[in-house]
Amino acid sequence: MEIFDILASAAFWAAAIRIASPLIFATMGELICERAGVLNLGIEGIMVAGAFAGWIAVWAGLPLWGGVAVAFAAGAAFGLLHGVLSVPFGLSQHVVGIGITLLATSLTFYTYRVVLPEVSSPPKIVAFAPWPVPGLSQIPLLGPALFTQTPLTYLAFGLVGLVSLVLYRTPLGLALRAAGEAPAAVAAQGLSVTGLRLGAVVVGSGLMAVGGAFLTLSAFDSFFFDMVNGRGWIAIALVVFGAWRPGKAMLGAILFAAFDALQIRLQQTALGALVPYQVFLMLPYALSILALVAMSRRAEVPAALMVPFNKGER
Amino acid sequence: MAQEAGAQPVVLRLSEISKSFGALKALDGVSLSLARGEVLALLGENGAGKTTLMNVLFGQYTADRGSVEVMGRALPPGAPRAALAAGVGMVHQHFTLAGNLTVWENIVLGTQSLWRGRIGARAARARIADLAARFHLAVDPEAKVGRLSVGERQRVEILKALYRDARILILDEPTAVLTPQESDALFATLREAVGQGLSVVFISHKLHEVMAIADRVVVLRHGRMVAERAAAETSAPELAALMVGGALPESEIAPRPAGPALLRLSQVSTRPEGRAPGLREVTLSLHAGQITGLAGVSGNGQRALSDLVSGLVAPSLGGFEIGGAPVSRWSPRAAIARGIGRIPEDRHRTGTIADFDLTENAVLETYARDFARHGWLDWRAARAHAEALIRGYDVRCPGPGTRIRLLSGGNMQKLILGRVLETGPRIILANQPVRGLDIGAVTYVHNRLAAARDGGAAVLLISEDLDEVMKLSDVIHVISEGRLSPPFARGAVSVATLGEWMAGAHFAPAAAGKTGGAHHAA
Amino acid sequence: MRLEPIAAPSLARRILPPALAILGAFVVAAVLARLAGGAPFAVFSGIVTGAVGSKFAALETLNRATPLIFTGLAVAVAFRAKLWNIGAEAQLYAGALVTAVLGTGALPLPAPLLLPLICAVAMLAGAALLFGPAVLKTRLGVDEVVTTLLLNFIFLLFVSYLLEGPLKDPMGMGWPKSARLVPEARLPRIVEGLRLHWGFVLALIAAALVWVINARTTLGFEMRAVGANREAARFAGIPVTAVTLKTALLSGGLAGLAGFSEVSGLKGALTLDLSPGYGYSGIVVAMLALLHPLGVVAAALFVAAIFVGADAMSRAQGVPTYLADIMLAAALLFMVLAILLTKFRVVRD
Amino acid sequence: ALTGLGAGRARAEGEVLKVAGIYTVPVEQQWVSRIHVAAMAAKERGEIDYTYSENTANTDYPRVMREYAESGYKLIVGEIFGAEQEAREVAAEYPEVAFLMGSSFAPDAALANLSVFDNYIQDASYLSGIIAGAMTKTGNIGMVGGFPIPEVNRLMHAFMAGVKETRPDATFQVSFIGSWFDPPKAKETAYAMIEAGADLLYAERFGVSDAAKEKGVLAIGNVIDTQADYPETVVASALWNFQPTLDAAIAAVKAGAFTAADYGQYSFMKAGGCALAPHGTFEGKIPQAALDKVAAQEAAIKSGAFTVAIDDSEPKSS
Ligand SMILES: Nc1ncnc2c1ncn2[C@@H]1O[C@H](COP(=O)(O)OP(=O)(O)OP(=O)(O)O)[C@@H](O)[C@H]1O
Ligand SMILES: Nc1ncnc2c1ncn2[C@@H]1O[C@H](COP(=O)(O)OP(=O)(O)OP(=O)(O)O)[C@@H](O)[C@H]1O
Ligand SMILES: [Mg+2]
Ligand SMILES: [Mg+2]
Repeated sequence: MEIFDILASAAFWAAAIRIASPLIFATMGELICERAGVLNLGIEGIMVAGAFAGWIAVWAGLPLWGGVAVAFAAGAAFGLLHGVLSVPFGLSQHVVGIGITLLATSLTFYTYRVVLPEVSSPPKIVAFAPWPVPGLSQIPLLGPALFTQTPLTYLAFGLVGLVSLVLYRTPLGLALRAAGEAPAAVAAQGLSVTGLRLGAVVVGSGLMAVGGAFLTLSAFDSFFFDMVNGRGWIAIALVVFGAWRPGKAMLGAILFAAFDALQIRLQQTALGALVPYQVFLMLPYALSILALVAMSRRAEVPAALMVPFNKGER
Repeated sequence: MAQEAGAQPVVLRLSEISKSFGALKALDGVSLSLARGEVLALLGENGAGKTTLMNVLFGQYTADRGSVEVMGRALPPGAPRAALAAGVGMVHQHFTLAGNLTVWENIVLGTQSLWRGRIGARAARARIADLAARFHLAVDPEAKVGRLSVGERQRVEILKALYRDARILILDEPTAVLTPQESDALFATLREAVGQGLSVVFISHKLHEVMAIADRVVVLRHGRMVAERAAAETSAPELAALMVGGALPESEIAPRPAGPALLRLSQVSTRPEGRAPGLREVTLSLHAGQITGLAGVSGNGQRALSDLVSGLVAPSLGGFEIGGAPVSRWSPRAAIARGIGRIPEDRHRTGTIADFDLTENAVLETYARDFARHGWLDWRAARAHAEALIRGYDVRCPGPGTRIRLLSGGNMQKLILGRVLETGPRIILANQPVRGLDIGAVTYVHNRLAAARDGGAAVLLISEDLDEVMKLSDVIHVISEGRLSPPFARGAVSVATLGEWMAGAHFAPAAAGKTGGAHHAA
Repeated sequence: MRLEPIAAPSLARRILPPALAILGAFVVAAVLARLAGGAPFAVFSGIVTGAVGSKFAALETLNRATPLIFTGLAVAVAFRAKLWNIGAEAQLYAGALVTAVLGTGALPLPAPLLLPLICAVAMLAGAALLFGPAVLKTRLGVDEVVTTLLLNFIFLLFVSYLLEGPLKDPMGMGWPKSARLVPEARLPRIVEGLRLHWGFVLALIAAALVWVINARTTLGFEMRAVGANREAARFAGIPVTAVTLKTALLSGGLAGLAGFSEVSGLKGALTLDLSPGYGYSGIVVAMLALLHPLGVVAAALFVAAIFVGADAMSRAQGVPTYLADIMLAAALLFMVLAILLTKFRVVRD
Repeated sequence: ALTGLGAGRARAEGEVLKVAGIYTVPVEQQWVSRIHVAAMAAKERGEIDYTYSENTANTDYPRVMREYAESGYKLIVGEIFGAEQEAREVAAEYPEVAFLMGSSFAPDAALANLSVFDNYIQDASYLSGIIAGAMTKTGNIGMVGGFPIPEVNRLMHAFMAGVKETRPDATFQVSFIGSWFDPPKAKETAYAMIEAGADLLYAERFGVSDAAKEKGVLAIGNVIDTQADYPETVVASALWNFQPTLDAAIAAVKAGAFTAADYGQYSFMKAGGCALAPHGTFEGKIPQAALDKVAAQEAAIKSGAFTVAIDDSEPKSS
């Protein structure tokens, strides 16, 4: 298959959408945090924790959606820790984030090993199966690409709409956007910057964890160490790429995933035999940077991102 | 003590408020009350405690002692939400607006339950439009606040309070950033609102404004209330004396013959930046021994001219000469090297580095030239320099090792003034040099600028305070939409004429109607 | 709640919170070890013994601190100027790559010439890798958090390609790793038989130099000014762009040195797993040190001691060794909080 | 010295041997899991006392070796591909401790207490290829690997050689995902190969068999037996059995006879170190001709009449 054939195939786009799904959860989570003014570098670890928590819950007997809820709760718990340290205490968001990633990852691995000391391959669960949307899945090309996915993928895309709606159409969204831009303005209007930011980090972290759980409940059916494999960091890049807007960030995630799906397929073309496989693996990252450069000047960074707010101080 | 105004009911009562920051007693047993429909002016030097008192009232600070009562009911301490709910609106000295939101979004922010499903934008916008019309507060509700001029932001702040049906409005130095017209409009608005039953606490350093708008005046000094007067029974000189605890010398600017032109712009244009207009074919000469004043409504190109002279921006078209030699590579460093001393508009954002100490701030422009050899800094010399500035310019501070963030605006400004004047500049750019300063500091800065002019420097004074421009300048230009009027000699032009120019009335029709920088395409 | 600065913190104020933070991390480790069947009280002594209980243990701690000092300095320098360099990992590998290329016999020079040369080129390589993002930031406003972060992935794949291709050790039996360094390109060991090498001393010197640059030179002043208030710095005539680029060079160079030190001093060859995330840990070290270069040394030693000690303890206790990372994370989070509480008090209002 | 050795030997026989594993990846990783499983089995049998450290960075590897050596472990098992030089230095300092290490290098007579091994199961991979060649209809085979290291490459080459025996015109799609643990990515890669016509996948990584199962194509297992998990999918698997390697080392240590040796031979089919997994549900579904071929080649391998070539170079798509 050559590039054109690849791009024209529904299977390729189905793969892109699938690969994009966990990124979308994570990106929305990160976006909410950053819109409220908190850079959440705990994302990578929180995704690991979510992947594990969701899976182990299902393995222990909960239904799949119960696993999703447990993953969200686990992420929210780490988010709460992140939030308490970085919001009211105003500690460096870099340190707290990296500390949370380290903590969540190692705690997950530790727990895994304590719970499952003697396995040589982790137990499997019955993961979400693709659920063709009645009617829509019959549309040629679009049907198999978009509407023959697992429920979690539909949830991911629904989430983008929900996040946009909340951010741009509700008083809460207004307050969140203001909290990341001018916390003093929020406080002067009688709202609690601390509460807003804390809430954003908790909910955002929960969503990141669901992104992790996508890997164990939908993309695959068991948990492996290191399986998050940098997807959290990608989400951070996607938020910037999307200029802190949910829709654009989602497009970024799809674009990134499409490059990933493309490189997988290009490795099999005549080109694949000539070019080292590392070049293909680089492709999504390199193109992300290029895309970022191309659209650089237009992004509006939340002005108070990474700036702790302490009322009383000027 | 003057009596509370007439028979109107008391809407606000502060009793025995005390507040300390560490060892500093910012407020010491201050009590005051406010009647319905009354305008109370709060006066005091920088650091007297005015803002702190209002922050206590608004619940942003918690008082150590004392109570706040609104409409007879005690407010819980430390709860802006409760203050807002009780009908207190506050326009902060430093604006509290989110630049990424539109005007209407800023106004609506926090007025609804966060858990409501939708904002109800249509109703909100209608209400804002209604308020704006009723109180003559013209702003575009759809504009992003980040792009508004200071005057427009001020109006948004007031709208915010009105939108919440504030019964008590606190205005902390609202006119510090306004043009005379804007101030007048504000006063008209306030009178209108007061007529409808609003009560106002008005903080200002400008005594004539206080005399014009206030019913009653309270003077704070060092955190204590030192006087209370009915406006009708006092005078500006008396208030000034009360504020500083003594009489102030009036500054006198004697006329002087002009020297040679030190800086010359001919037909200079610059690119507009966002909403801020660029310069449009501006011709200007700054002469030695003269103060050239620039009058104009904010947002008409003052920023562009200031950026040009201070080296931040190079002309896109036109001729630019300093000391008779054309300017090529233009940068802040080049400007300093060419003998331009620059007092920036915003001392917090561009004038100083808040987390640096006074020594570091004192040498910010000259460290490389005067305090370093082969890249090594001589901190001893720098410190000595800072100490000299502190002494020579009456900067009140614990010492050169203090972080400048802890200084009041006036003292910060004096350090900047010293930093600029000590280099012996031939040309001085003074952009809003006394914005927000108290009378003592204002007089000090004005005297220093006048002395520099007498010493042969060419001073460009940019101010939105027309009184200041008229008082200090030898010649006056008006700037409007990036265009510059011809020079007017002091005394040869009336406020009314200047006002017409400010409104853009007399500019050549060829240029009129075009937006700033549109001709660059040619 | 609100934080209020304390003008003159008492001695107790300055010592108690950090001490409690360390104790807290120990308690976390003990509780978790207990849950996995370990003996909680042996945890305490086990960590101390593991970190500094013997000459070997102490030197291993110093050894592990070495790259952290370099990357910590790299991050501190950049963050000080508000250049958010998250790419120390890649810059480390750039330095390591250069060392592996030049140190494997390409240059027939004696050690006194070869070592400084490799060292310098390794710095340049690290610097070059951060220079790109810095240029993109200053010229086009491209967010450097993202570019440096993504470059970590890209550069590691590049190294992976080289190690499986042109740089693969012909004597390596197919394993992706570079040829061994010639003896002239090796930093000698400080104690024969143990792993600690002169890279550690180099790290201390680097810390001292950065400190001098920060405090005494115009460049240091400019870097701090640009970081503290870019707009004011620009207005004052400080060449902000040039300073940002210089900062990038210095920061990247320091991270490059970490790679040089690890390859030349410790491993003697380049592998794809040279760094277990030293670039990221550098951020932690730098922030623990409040971006102070001398603090970086202390913070790196702290981080290394906790890790080495807890790792050894978990082995002795027979509990999963992931406990070491948990304890490190707990110590880190507790410690940053403790440092805050030495300077601020929490006020309720 | 002789008496000293004798005394040590007597003690060693009386006690359980203290064995420690040091792995650079978690024990779920296929290669390591075989060592781990064998050690756990020996522990169950009461022969050894076993503990391990997983996910140890190569930077920390020498330190961990020392820590175990210092705390009385007599046999240390692990993999020093990424830390050869330093590991050998440590081994030299603890001559009384036996080190059995996965390594690409030959044993060194001067370092008597360090022996090497690797997963030389190309024999079984080759046989699994024979079956694969017979089972593929399209002749298009997909192979998803983690990294192209010798341990992976040699098995892929042997497999491909086996395929050619029954399907000379077969083509291969080869991909590396650059990670040991990213099953979702391995799965996506496998999907792509199926889209491109593969009807049989060589499952080097977790995730590949899952894709095969979902899409209804076949898979060949590698190193571990996953037939039970994918009964309709995994036709055959080349198993690595580490037991012979470990048993030999344990016996040698207990006998005080551990010396520098290459234990790689214990992974060969002759030594029982590798085998073709039972066909399970595919019993009877594999063409008899192929099974005959397998039997013949297996016999030839065991007799030494046939040797499967060891090719450690990176395989490419064809
Ligand atoms: N957040 C704070 N922390 C510490 N001290 C403060 C703080 N805010 C105000 N102060 C102190 O309280 C005193 C009163 O400050 P305040 O801002 O009320 O003065 P002000 O009268 O509003 O002055 P200005 O005319 O300059 O606005 C100052 O001298 C200052 O030292
Ligand atoms: N964090 C702080 N700690 C201590 N004092 C502070 C702090 N922030 C402000 N202050 C004090 O508050 C007082 C008022 O500060 P503010 O910034 O309002 O100055 P200002 O005189 O009003 O200047 P400007 O008119 O330029 O705003 C100053 O005297 C300053 O010392
Ligand atoms: Mg004030
Ligand atoms: Mg003020």
